[in-house]
Amino acid sequence: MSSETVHAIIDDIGALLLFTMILIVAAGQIYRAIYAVAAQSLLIAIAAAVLAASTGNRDLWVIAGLTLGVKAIGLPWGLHVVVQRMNVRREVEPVIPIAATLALAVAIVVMAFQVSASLGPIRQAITGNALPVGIALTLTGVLVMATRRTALTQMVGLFASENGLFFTAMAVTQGMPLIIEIGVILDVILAALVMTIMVLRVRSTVDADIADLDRLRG
Amino acid sequence: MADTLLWVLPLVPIVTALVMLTTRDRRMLSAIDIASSSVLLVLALLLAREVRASGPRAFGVLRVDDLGLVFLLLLVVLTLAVSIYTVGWLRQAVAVGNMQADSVRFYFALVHAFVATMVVTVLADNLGVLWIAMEGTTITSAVLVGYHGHHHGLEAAWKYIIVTTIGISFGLFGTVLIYAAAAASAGAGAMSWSAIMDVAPTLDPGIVRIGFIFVMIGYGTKAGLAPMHLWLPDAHSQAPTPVSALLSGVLIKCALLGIIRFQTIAAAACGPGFPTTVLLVFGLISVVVAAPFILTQHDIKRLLGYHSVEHVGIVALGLGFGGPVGTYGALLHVVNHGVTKALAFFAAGTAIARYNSRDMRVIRGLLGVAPIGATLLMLAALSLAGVPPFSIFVSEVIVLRAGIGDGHWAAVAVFLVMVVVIFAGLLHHAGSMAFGEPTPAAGREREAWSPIVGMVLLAAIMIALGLGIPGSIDGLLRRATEIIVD
Amino acid sequence: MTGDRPLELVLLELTLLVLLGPLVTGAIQKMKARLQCRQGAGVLQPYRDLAKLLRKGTVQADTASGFFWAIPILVLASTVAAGALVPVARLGPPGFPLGDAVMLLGLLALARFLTAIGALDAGGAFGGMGASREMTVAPLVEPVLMMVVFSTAVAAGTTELGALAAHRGTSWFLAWRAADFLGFAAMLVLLPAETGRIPVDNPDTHLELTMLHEGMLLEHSGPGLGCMMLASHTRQIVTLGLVAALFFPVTPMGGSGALALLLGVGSFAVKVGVLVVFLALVESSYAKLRLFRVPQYLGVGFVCALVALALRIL
Amino acid sequence: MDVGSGPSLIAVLYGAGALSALLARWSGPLAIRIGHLAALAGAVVAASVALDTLLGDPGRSIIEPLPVLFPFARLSLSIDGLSAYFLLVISLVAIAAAVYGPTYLRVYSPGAGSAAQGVQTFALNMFLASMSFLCCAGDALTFLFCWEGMTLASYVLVVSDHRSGDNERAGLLYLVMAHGGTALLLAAFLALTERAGAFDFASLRAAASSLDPATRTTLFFMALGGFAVKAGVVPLHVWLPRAHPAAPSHVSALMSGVMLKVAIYGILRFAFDLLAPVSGPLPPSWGWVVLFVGTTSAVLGVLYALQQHDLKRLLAFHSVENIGIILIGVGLAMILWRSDEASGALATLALTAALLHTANHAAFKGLLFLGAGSVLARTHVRNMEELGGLARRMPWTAGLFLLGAIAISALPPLNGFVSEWLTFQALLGGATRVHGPGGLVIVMSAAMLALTGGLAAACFAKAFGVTFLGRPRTLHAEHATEVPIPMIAGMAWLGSVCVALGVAPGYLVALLDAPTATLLHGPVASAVVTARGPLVLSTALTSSGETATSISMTVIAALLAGLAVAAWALRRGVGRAARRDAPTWTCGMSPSSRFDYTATAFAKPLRLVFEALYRPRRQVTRETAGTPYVLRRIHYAGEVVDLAETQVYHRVVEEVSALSQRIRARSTGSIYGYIGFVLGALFVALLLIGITYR
Repeated sequence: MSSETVHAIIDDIGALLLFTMILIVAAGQIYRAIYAVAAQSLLIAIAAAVLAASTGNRDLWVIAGLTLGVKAIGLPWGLHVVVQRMNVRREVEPVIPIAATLALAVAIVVMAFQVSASLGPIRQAITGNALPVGIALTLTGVLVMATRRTALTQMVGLFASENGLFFTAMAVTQGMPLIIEIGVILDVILAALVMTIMVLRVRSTVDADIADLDRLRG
Repeated sequence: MADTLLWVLPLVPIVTALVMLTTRDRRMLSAIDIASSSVLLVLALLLAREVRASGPRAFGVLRVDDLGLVFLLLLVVLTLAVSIYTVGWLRQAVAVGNMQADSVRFYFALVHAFVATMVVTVLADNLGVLWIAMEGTTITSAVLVGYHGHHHGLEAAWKYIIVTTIGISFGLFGTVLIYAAAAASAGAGAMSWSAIMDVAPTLDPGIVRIGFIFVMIGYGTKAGLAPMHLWLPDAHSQAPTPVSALLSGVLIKCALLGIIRFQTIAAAACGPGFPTTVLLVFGLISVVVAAPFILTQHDIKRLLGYHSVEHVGIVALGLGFGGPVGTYGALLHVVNHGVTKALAFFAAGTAIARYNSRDMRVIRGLLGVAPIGATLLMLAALSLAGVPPFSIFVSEVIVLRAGIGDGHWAAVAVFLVMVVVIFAGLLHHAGSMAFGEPTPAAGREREAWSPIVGMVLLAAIMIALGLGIPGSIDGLLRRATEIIVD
Repeated sequence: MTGDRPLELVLLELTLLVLLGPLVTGAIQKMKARLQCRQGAGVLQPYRDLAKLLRKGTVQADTASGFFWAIPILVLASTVAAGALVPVARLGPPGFPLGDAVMLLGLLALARFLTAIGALDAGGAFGGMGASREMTVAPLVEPVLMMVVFSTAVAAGTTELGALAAHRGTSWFLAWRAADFLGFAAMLVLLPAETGRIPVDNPDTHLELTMLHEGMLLEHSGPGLGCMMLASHTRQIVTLGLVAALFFPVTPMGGSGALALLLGVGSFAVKVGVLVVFLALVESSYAKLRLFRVPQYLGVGFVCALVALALRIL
Repeated sequence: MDVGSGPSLIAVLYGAGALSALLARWSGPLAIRIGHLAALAGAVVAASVALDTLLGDPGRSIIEPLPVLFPFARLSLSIDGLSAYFLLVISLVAIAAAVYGPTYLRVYSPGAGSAAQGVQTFALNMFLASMSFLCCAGDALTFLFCWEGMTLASYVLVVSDHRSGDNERAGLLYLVMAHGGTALLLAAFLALTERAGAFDFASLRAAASSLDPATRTTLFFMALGGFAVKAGVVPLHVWLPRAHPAAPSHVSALMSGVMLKVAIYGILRFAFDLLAPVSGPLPPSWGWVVLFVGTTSAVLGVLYALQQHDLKRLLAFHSVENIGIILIGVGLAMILWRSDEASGALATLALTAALLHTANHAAFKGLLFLGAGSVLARTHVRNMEELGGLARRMPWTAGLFLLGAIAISALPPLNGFVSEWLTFQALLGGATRVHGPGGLVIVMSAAMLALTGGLAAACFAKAFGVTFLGRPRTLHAEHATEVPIPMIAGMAWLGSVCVALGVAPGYLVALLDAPTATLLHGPVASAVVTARGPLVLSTALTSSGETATSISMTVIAALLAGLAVAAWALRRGVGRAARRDAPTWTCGMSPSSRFDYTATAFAKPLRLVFEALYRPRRQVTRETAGTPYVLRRIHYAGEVVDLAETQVYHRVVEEVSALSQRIRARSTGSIYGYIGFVLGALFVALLLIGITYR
């Protein structure tokens, strides 16, 4: 596969990723958000596979497999189980209306492209629009975390932001050193684990949801 | 010899953490704790002598140079002081019921794990390892922050985890971008800081600029720079006293070390002007934002938390003013503030234990009830406020001199006004606590010896650094400054 | 005539002033009586009072401290010392450096301060009231006096009273310029205040509410009161001497020797006489001002003095 | 004793005093006495070093490098004429305080633990050491270290008996304002060191010479601001009447008498030495501002002092007044210096007047505070309204307090009059030399100076009269007894200094040659003031420069003594008439202490005269028995408002705390806010990058 076609594929996957991001932001139901994140992880696994094929870098195959296994299937399934058994409220309670969040997401995307434009033409050609997409995904993931009340949706936001980061790492550098990638994935899992423990302890000791934990102020 | 030291240093706390899990007896645990901290100190001093003799040494992903040494020495000194302080504090905490007897060993294990991750952060040469170690500190300290288990503790831990994890992910994004820029020319070794430094001038300024912004926001959140500082007062006030001393004293500094590492790269790639301006802006915001909260604060530990934000701002200002004088002042301020803030947290901890309330309006007449503790609290407050015979005044003078030197008159003016306002707030609170008639809530028992010893150790360092900077430390700081500014 | 005044001359002038003091008061009282169409006491009445007082016994307040006994001595000493600075017989600075107009005002202020202390010591309401009122008027008078002295000093280049008189003495009345007229007007406004006469203070009454200077002397008796009375007479003639030295140019020229001395004393007597007539006229034609109207009255003096000085400088 | 070893000997002595005081916790009063003894010895050595430098040739200055503490700065001491003179003034009062101290602490608070007194003695030694070395500082860093060391030591002394709430608040206000001043000073010094590349004064001087007028003036006004806070100049004087009375009396004497002078030293060092242009006059704005500020401080200081009834607060306000008088002299010297070729003598006269008043004020203010301390030690009461009749019970203290009162009211035989007379002569000379509206301003300040002298006399007539004379108003005053010998000795030492400087000022003027030489480089003090012999004070008024007016305090004193003997003879009366005591005449009623004139009543007329400035608030409640015509009791509460304080300070404090309260209220505790801020910061940063580096 020639590099132009790889670039074209990466750019298309980037566009699709942006679309899934809009889905996550617009998701009213938790399930929809989980599925969107699963789709996102799948797309990234495909991108990794494409890059592995084009550059022949064996690590990328391992990463593609890992992403597929852990992030496309493992974590969404875990979230799904948690939602079902822990009778978490289905709908997503947003802090600010979803329309406002969408407007902010658009602003983030515009800013991302404005910033990458500042890189100057030659640089932009090499990375294509992988960099702006990566920046947009990461920031929007955090935006989702900032505007959703329940802990679960915050985790979804965290995974979305990690995906954005992963995509940039792969697209811009054609593959990070393996141990770093492994380290990152491990960290995401660990963070998710600790967060679920905290959610359970808060619910058991204080029986309040994460949302109204704002006693410490000023 | 240095290579073996390099990989032994992180191992010591990890091994101690595992050993801690085996025993239950509190006295034994404290003994191990102090022993391991002193071993760590001795090893660090040996390493320092080694580096002074034969320059920076590398071993795999770890590398120690003068810059790392400054932070390493601060870390080991504070760890020793914390372990000495913990002996007395723990006995009192278990007695009061703040700490369940059986969870003590998990507490010690987590503290040493926390120290291990910080050691790795300080010694990391590989930027990826640096990030992973940073993530490690977040997780270990998050559990420690929520260790007391009551409502506020959990809330503080939750906020701490969420905000810092987001911050760290931005940090990673920045690291990735810098790696991407470096990968084009440096090839395989692109993740190691020293390799990137050699090739930095050839990096593409655009990518490095965006990368530095992401790193600045990421590690800035961890360091407590405003406006990303909101988690800091909650976390530092809810954590147990020894942990908040470590958090405020060392963890913030490790994050600052991360920023300094990337600052050197960005300075080489897109000219020193860019990173210093960014640091200057964040420094000024931090110094200004902390003031109103310090003036009208009622909780003593939150007051010290906000005060840490101000002092991180001062360090950032020092780096922002740049030049050999500014950077020297910033590094000196890191050491000074680490020592003084730990002393302040210890003194506040003993005061809270005595009145078992955190509200400064309840703590009155401490001088009458606990004279040594009160004098140490006043010493720490005066030193934090930047009064001459103490060390922080010296570093503030150097930072100011750098500021005036480069003609940043506006920044210097804001800095001076804020320092005076915060001086007033801090002295008002410290004075209202130390003087006046002791309230009935004050416990009248004698002051435990071990916290006093820990505090006196730190106070001695603070006053010694205030009266004069010994040659060896000055040499170390000078060489570290050359790395950053050269 | 000018030329320096040796020590003996200064002492002679000093004794002359002390002796003439009561005569001046007697003359003023006599003139006031005549203006009010009544006989009035003899001109030498003050001397008789002094003689009587020096012979009488002393009744002292039981609460008074050791200071009370010494106050009359110090007050009399400082007032008479102020007299040494006034040129009577011969104009011109004293042979040996002694003091200047500022020193004179300082000595008078010292006398006033000690009298107030004495009044408070006796511990009654009247002493306190007199002292408080005297100490209210005094700070308002002093700056104006200082301004008047300065306005003439700026022209003469020195503040030494003898030299000022010598500088004034040479120029005839017509050589006065606007500044001198204004300075003299300010001085005339101040004179009643400084000597404790009608518009500001009433010397003849014993009604607590109206007397300022008298209020402070209530508790003194016998020789102490005699000294205080003598001091107030001397203070009056010293002030008149000060005005004469600063403003009256009429001085007969002549060499040294007894004749010249007599001429000098005669011209001094004439100058004092003019001021006595002025004081008597003012006392009998005005009513006493309420205490809180006095600052306004002195304000007029202050403005005149300031304008006089401004004219000199600008 | 060669001068080189002087400073180190001073350091050793004060250090020994401080350390011995720390042992007080175990060895009790002995350690306190040793501490004060060491302080006394230190002061004596400092005085000898100062005298030695002053009497040597004026130009010489001793440079003594200190051990290297900081890599970037060479610390050093340099004692030139100016620092020696101020060192002498400090040691003058320090000797009295050291003699007075231990007995005062024992008498005033017999119950207080020796540990607390140990801390006080330690702080006293540190205070004296830092002030002495401040005057001899050779470079900016030593200056700043001693400056803040002095503030810290005095803070510890002010809050030494921390049981009472307002001591602590006074201490806080003092520390905050002092720190504000130091911040300004720090900025001024650092701006200079930045240009000079080094900290010592010599290179600062060199760097300052190449400054352009605008920066030179801004630097001067920043330094002036810093020093004005410490000198207690009117708008910044708010801390002084609270902090000085809170300290133990012998420390208040040091703070009022000497610490304020150190700020004057700073102003002189900056105006004439560091920032002075190499040739040509100082920028005019400097002199006029200092003159204006001095005059306002003098007048407002004495006006507020008049209405105080707390003895030590009254004295503190008087310090504000006297600092104003000193600044009038300094301001005038700045205006006249090198203004034209003949004005050199006049500038020297003005500066001599200011420096002389520094020494005089240190002497009589120290005496008055020690006197107030003796009263406080015996009666434990500071409010005049509860004292009275102490003269009979404490004759020595009363006599020495009267001596101090006469001196501070600038009345002839004593030293207050000498420096005021010189200031008047300088003002008169200045008015003639400076034509146009400037001359009028100088004349107005002369009038204000005269008004201040009069009001000071009124204030101290009230203070002395109500406190010492008349009937004792409370039991405290009733049972007062004379203070022990060492306290009287401390007061007598300062009293004798006042009399000596009053009767023979010529000899002190000789000591002023060195300072005037180092600062003005023009005609030396003794050449101008004591041209006609040491016993004669003369001034050069006429343009020809020869001495115009000359007075001799010695002759006047002799004349007064002679006339007093004559008056004493007259006072004894002609015959040996009887002498009997009778109750004071109060219209026939049996007199009681309620008849005596109280301080409020004494100051009432002046309160009405200067109503606009005071804005007095009063509240009268009448207790009637049935019908409104039968009054059982009238309660009068009057209060005078300190304009500067209410208009400026209260408003600022309220504003700041309200603002921070609002900000704090708005900060939500919710996690969304936290994440939002992080995201917002990143978004804005990236946006700015995108825009700036397009």
